[in-house]
Amino acid sequence: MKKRMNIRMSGLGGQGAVTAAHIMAMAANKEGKYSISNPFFGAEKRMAPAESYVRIGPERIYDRGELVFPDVIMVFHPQVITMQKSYTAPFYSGIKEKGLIIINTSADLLHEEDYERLGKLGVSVYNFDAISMALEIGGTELSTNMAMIGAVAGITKVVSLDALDKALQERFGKRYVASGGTATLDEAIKKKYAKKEMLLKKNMDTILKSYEIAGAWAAEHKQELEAVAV
Amino acid sequence: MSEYKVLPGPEAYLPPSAASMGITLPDPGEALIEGRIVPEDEAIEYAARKLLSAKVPTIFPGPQVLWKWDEMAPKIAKALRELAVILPARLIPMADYRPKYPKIDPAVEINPNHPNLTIWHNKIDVCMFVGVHCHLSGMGLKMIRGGTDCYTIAMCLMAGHEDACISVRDTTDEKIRKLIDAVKKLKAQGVKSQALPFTQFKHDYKSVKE
Amino acid sequence: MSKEKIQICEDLYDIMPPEYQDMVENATYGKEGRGWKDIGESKELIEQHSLCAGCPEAIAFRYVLASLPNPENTVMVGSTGCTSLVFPHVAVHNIHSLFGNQNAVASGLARALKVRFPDVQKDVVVLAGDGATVDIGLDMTMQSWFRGEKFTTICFDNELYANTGGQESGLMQKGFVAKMAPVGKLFDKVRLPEIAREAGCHYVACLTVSKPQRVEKALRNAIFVAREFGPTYIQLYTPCILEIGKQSMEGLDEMKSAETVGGRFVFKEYMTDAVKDFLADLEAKEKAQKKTAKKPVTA
Amino acid sequence: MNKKAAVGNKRIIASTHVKLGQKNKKGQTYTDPNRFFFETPGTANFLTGSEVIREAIKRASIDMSVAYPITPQSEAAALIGELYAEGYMGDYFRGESEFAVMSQCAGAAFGGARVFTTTAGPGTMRAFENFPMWAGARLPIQVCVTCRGINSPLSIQPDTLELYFLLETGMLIWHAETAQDLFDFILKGFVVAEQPDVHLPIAVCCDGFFVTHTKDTVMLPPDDVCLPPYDPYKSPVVCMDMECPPVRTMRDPFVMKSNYISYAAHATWQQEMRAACDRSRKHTISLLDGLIDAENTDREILIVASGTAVSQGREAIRLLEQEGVKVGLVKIKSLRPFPTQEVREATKNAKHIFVPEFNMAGWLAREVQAVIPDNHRVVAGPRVGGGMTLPSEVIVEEIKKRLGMKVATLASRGS
Repeated sequence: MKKRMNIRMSGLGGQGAVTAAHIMAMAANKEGKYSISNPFFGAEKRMAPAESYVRIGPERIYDRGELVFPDVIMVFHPQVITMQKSYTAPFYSGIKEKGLIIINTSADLLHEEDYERLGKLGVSVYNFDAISMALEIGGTELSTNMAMIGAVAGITKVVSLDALDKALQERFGKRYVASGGTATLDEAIKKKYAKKEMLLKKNMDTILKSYEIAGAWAAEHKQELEAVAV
Repeated sequence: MSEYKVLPGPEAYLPPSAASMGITLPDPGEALIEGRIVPEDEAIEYAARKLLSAKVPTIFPGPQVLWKWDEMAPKIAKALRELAVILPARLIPMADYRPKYPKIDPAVEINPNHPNLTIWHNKIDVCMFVGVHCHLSGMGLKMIRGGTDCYTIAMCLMAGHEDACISVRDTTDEKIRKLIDAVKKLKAQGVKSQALPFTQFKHDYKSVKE
Repeated sequence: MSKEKIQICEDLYDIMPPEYQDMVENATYGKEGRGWKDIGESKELIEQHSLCAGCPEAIAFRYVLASLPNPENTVMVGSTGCTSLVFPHVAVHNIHSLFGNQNAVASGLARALKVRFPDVQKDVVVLAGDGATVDIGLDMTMQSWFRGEKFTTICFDNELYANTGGQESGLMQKGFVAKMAPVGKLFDKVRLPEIAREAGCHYVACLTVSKPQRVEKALRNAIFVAREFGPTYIQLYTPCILEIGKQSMEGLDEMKSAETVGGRFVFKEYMTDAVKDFLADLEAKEKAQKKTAKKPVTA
Repeated sequence: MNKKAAVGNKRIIASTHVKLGQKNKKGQTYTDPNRFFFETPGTANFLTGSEVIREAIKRASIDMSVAYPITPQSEAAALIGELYAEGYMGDYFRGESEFAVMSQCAGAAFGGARVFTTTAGPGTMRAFENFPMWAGARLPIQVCVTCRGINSPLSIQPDTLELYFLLETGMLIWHAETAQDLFDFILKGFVVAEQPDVHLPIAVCCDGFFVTHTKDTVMLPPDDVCLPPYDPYKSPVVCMDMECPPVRTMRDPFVMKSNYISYAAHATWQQEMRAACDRSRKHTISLLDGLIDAENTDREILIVASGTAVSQGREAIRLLEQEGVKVGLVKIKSLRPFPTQEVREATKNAKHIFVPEFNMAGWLAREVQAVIPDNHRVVAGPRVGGGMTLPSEVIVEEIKKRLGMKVATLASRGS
């Protein structure tokens, strides 16, 4: 990859945006790229705004903290837009020219005014129903973050499927240290799948499916997406 | 290296600590003379000369050598006794560090909490600290330089003291013996002790000398 | 530390001030069955103190130090107040750090000593005034009990802040007019012995220091129980004769009147059943030992 | 791990009362710090700052740790608890408040233990009375401070204001930029803080979330080596264990002006604490390769910073480089002792000195202004507070403005 990619993930507490950022960063790390991921959240709990950030690049990354000027924004939940559960308003403020927005939604949530402003910046928007995909393939809403990962990787190719697989193994395959709430959610998801292997497989399947569909979309929009392709 | 010189006081109402003036402690094998880093042997020889030139040379042994708590303490104690006899010098102990109540007799003991008495109303012109815990010794040395013109020597069991005019680090009984040898050598060269006659407790140096 | 370690190097023995020579020769470190009766016969572990003449705290201090079963392996923790003026003159290692944090310091200390000396019985004893124990430090006093920390807490209860000049404290009696209680204290004396019992202390005693034998017994019980079971608490009435307007010689009378029927300091003891059995065993053993000791030695 | 020291450099002296090469009960080998830091090969790991704290403590041969929950240090404190469960230390428990925790740490240190704890923001403030007490009592406790906002209204976000308060406690204060720094500083911090001529508490600080919750690449030595343990008898004060002289001693007796104790004792006591802090320079220089890192200080424009602000500065320098503006960097690693001479030397060529900070007070700018000549050269900023991020673009903007270059005003929120 030639340049740094800065990704902002805006979601709601409990959706796995923090985990998604960690997995993306781990995957990048596994294929020899530099990466940093960090979360940002308040004292609130589930369904409250929670953001995480991942920076991936060809050289050592120092920049940290909240990503104010991202290349890619991933919206994990429609409420980020509809209820303004976002650290910025509108949720896309700060996005760089020719950036990319990925939204988990079953309906188009943007207004004409939004499209106008994003259009001026040359920003592409990819709407897709990550929750349905998670339910269908992963068998649980908790895999929504996997669908989101698949989408961003499928469009930008910032990390490979192989690297994502390795990152998943590390994240769910062994005991993992996480803050209180995340640890509890991990346990919940492990209970859903009888076996750990099953969990890994379902997650990877979700990523694969999403990667495939998003990849096809990206092929159609190759020109516009130049700035966020690796 | 700092230009600051660690000379006998009284330097100021509250003199600066030598460390804050840029004096650094020596590495093993080295020592300090008045803030300059020198080879250890040079400092030991200089200390011997200073002690011999004093009218009231005094050794202040601290708890780490007064009390028989480890293997090294009695060895250093023995060497100190020999040094005191050969110089001759008074031995005034710093038995502990408590603010003593109601009074302290500075001819019998010293204590860093009683600085006006620490060196006996400035009667002591050269003193040597040995086996005093470094924090307390650092305090005592600073106060002496603040209030008197006493020349201070610190034979430190650990890393040394910038606030002493002469400081040797990692002191063992062998280093005290080196000091004894230096005294003997100077005496053999004709350097005479300038110590005023004194009687200390049950021990009169003249009688022990035989 | 063994008694053998409390020795002066021979070569410097004669230059040591006499009270240190006396301490090495005549203090009761390592003496089986040491107690208050040693006072007057042997070197005490406390030198001069800077308390008011006739202060009951001074005599309480002497009883406590004379009765420690294991002074050569005891570390004490104090707090800010009159007691901290005495501690520099005490011949066991002791710590003052801040006002009110004594039970927290003791918790860390007792655990560190356990880690460093797993095979040696090191006793940690907290000794602080009522302001430190009950007011500013109550949180840490009680939390150390909740945690079951294995050390003894002694409160010198003089029912006010003495060192700062006689202000109202939690252990002051209701109605007492004092600084910061200009119309008299408006609430009851805090019932710390009962709180201690409920908070997990295995042995609790509340008494005055009018009877040295009783102080000795309570202290030894508290320390032995702390070693085996967990936290113990002793509250000693040490009236501040100055602030309650008494003369130097009136301390003893004040204590005696406070411990008579209906008084605030009628002797009381709380202990768990397990502790009761343990102490009974201990007493039986001590009696048996004394009996053997009394038997004439036959050649 | 930090840069290797050149051969022939002065080396750090560590305690040797426990034989080097001997193994502890976890099978770790007590290793001379010079070997540990400069000769042991490291491997790359991808970890959060909290995990890095665990990795450091695993190799630190600590005796005890006391914990209390407060974001963002809670994960680290819990992970240390796991190390205890695995047998890496003698004791560990949860205290009842930060004030109590720091007192418990003091008690353990008075008793001769190597102690480590962590705190953050309001916890630091609640604990505060203990810090000057630690320093005055010469207790070489290490506290890892993961900075967060302290004022009302409550915030859990990174803000380095609490560091301003810590500066004059008498403790050594080091400020880590990255997870790697954090790992190195924690281990090296023990070695420096426990030197007999230093023997002071040390606060190893980092910015909460930016370091604690950020996954980053860290080089770690193998976990079968560890530091030599602490030797409480190489201490400038008496260890409170009844095993060393004098037997009659109190830590630490009141020193007040009265008929028998002099005020001078308290004044020289304070001087001695500060002298000890100054003495740490020598040891810190050989272990951290200087109290500062200086890059391109021949340039007219400099960024002087500590902690995460350094990272943001580095990114700003990259961005400016693309526009042809060359900027040098001074990273301050040790805030106490403050690298006075080093900063003077490093800034002597600079015409403009920018001090970006993650606090509203601008304490680092004041520190720099206080020690350099012609201090109008210092631009005290840009600054953010309350956990706001400080994008490198904002630093770029500040520098360009000062240079009279055209800038498009950046909006931080909304558009």
